[in-house]
Amino acid sequence: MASTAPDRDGLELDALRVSLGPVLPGWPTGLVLTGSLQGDVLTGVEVSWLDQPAAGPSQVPASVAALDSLARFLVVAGWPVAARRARAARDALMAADEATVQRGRDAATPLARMVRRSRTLRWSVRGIGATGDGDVLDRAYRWCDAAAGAHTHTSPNAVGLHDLAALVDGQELAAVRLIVASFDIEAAPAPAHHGMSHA
Amino acid sequence: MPDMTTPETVATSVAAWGLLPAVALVVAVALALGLVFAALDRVVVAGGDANAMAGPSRTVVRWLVKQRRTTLAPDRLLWRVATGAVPVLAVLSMAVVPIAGRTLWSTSADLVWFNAMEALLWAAVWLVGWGPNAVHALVGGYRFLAQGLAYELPLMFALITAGLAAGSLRTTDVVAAQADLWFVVTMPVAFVVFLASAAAFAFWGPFAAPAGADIAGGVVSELSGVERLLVEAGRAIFLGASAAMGATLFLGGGSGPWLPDALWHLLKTVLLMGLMVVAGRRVPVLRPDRYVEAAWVVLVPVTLLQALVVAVLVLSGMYA
Amino acid sequence: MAGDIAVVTLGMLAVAAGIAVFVVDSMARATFALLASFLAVAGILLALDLVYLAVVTALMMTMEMAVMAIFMIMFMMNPAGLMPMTMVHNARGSAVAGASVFTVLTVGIWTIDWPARQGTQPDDATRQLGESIMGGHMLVMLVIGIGLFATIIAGTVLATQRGRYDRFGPELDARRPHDPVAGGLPR
Amino acid sequence: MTLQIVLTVAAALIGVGLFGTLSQQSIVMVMMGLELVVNGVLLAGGAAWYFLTPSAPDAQMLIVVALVVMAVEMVMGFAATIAIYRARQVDMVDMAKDLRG
Repeated sequence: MASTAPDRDGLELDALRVSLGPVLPGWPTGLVLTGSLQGDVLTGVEVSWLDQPAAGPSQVPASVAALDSLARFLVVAGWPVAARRARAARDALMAADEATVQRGRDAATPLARMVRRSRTLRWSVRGIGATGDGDVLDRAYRWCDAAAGAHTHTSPNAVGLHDLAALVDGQELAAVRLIVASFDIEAAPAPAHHGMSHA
Repeated sequence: MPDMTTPETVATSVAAWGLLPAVALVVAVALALGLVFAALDRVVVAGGDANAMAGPSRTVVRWLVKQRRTTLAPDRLLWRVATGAVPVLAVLSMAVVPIAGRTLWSTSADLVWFNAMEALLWAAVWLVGWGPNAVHALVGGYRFLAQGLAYELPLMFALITAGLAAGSLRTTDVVAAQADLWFVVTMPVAFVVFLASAAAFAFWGPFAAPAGADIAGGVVSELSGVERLLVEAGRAIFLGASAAMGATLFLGGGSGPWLPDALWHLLKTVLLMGLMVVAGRRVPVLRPDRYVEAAWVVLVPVTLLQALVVAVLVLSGMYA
Repeated sequence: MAGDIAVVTLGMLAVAAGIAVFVVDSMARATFALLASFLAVAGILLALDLVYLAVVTALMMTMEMAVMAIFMIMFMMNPAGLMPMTMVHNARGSAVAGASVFTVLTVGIWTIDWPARQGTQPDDATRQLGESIMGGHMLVMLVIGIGLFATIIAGTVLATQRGRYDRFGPELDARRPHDPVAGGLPR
Repeated sequence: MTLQIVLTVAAALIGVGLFGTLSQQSIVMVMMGLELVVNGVLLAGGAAWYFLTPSAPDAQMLIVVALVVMAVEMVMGFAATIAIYRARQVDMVDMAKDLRG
């Protein structure tokens, strides 16, 4: 064996350095996650922005942002039909004329209900990436509520890069992908203020 | 039990029309079924937009003209062999499906042949993931192995159940045994498991995890150009072939009033494809670590029970 | 005549692929060379009218080799063959042993006065096998079944590390098993 | 096509398999050698059925048994490999020499 590392099942296997991103389906562009992959478990994870997005409050309405995030999550969760509906509703909400916007609102509500009611989705992703306020499914449901027009603050699932890296460490590759997609990742704070490095 | 048809009386399509026309017919039907499946699939994913029907044909052209890209230090030999093998195996699995009442070649082990092609497809898809020497493709390959392992046994039991009731492993005998009653009536579990396993072997729909978006396309992520086309065509052809096989084994093949047999078979096949697409696209992908347990702990015993029920029915003279 | 040529070609392919297993660097290639050897043998069985056994050989060996590939890559130093190396001991002695066994067998094969063919070929070799498994040779099948069952249990016991005490606690009283990754069943 | 030709192929497979079994260091490769030997037995069984006793099913049963032997050998071989590897990170025959009785 070239270089092995201990594993949770006691079977030491080759460890492989990988980096996920900066362009992956369902993840924000510019996000890079590096770690060592052993079997399918990622350890020593570091998350960083390759291309730092503009910080500060975004200009889009909360429901549009939620639909955006929900669509990304659904892509990673492997539900292309629902993801397409979410994107269609989002595009309609961003339109200029009121009729189209109303159509977008009408489309967002049943979509949110469909996602919330899907037993298969619940069975598939329940229990992954649990934090103090729920797992990936709870976060997806929060976006569903925001998309359907419930009053929430701008990004219900905000997380910092550091917390995110700690959360996904030791998870399987598929779980890592889902967990990252279930957050609205905040832009990295400017290095001058904190002096910490993710490099 | 019905009389076993001896090999002499079964006219294979090779015997009836000659080798080349028979092979050409099977390949043409396989390609057509694959294209129909891909078109139906595209329409459902596009939310019922009939314009999407032409999507697959456009994609074929795009992949044909697209430049191939490659990866660092791939295992070129195995990769090439595997990408070529996927569509060939899918077409070969059509060899035992009756077209207009005749199979390309009729053996005393047709059902096992169909299953063996699936097993070979399994190895080929793993190689497609292994070949490019890339993380996402390899993870997809491993997922496919685990998935295939979990679904191989239920699929075998489903196929054997049909053979058990017919008293023969020959597909034409299975069709003949359904003259009075379609097998789907007495073996619904085997029918559903067969279709689900077919989707799992083509890693499509709810079983698409080996090519999932969460691993950036998995086994197909590093394929481009003609190679991408070969693998995707193989998947679609295999799904089409499975629908045709499902209609043969459980829906009485070409039997039906008024219309000619071939047309009935085609109708049932297309109907089955539509059913698969609509049902399969309604749900998100099932995560492998969840459903593999369900496959081993629930599906294997359930399909065994189904076989037991059919065996008891055979003994009681139900299919005589 | 065409059958003869096919059998000889397949035979040479089977042996060549068998040799390739121990020649190639890459573990994946070694595994699939072995699969090619099995498929060639299945092809010869097909030519011998043993359709069912030929197809079952292809089916079983493909699955075995797919699983074998995982183990090869898991346990071998050089899975992709990127760094050529040899991992043999006593190659000369082994080659002599292999060659002498082949020579002895071949000399025997070509000098023995083989008996004439007994009886005629049945219409359907599959049916012959099936009836003997469920009839005269049922005892063999029963023993095989028990042997396979014992193998499943022994293999699982040897290969797993975590037992029920790891999963359900020292008193075996946990309601849900404690697994690193939860399975899909609510239990 | 004669019995002798097919049997010679089988003998060659057995010879190559024996070479592999004796020469390889890795446990998994040793198993592949064993599989090749059984592969030769399979072929010999098929030849015996076709050329000698087609009216009796015994040679076919031999092939079935050979297939089962292969499956059992695989399972037990892999299980033992995993167990040894877990215990002491060993996957080579030479490193497990102290297991000899």
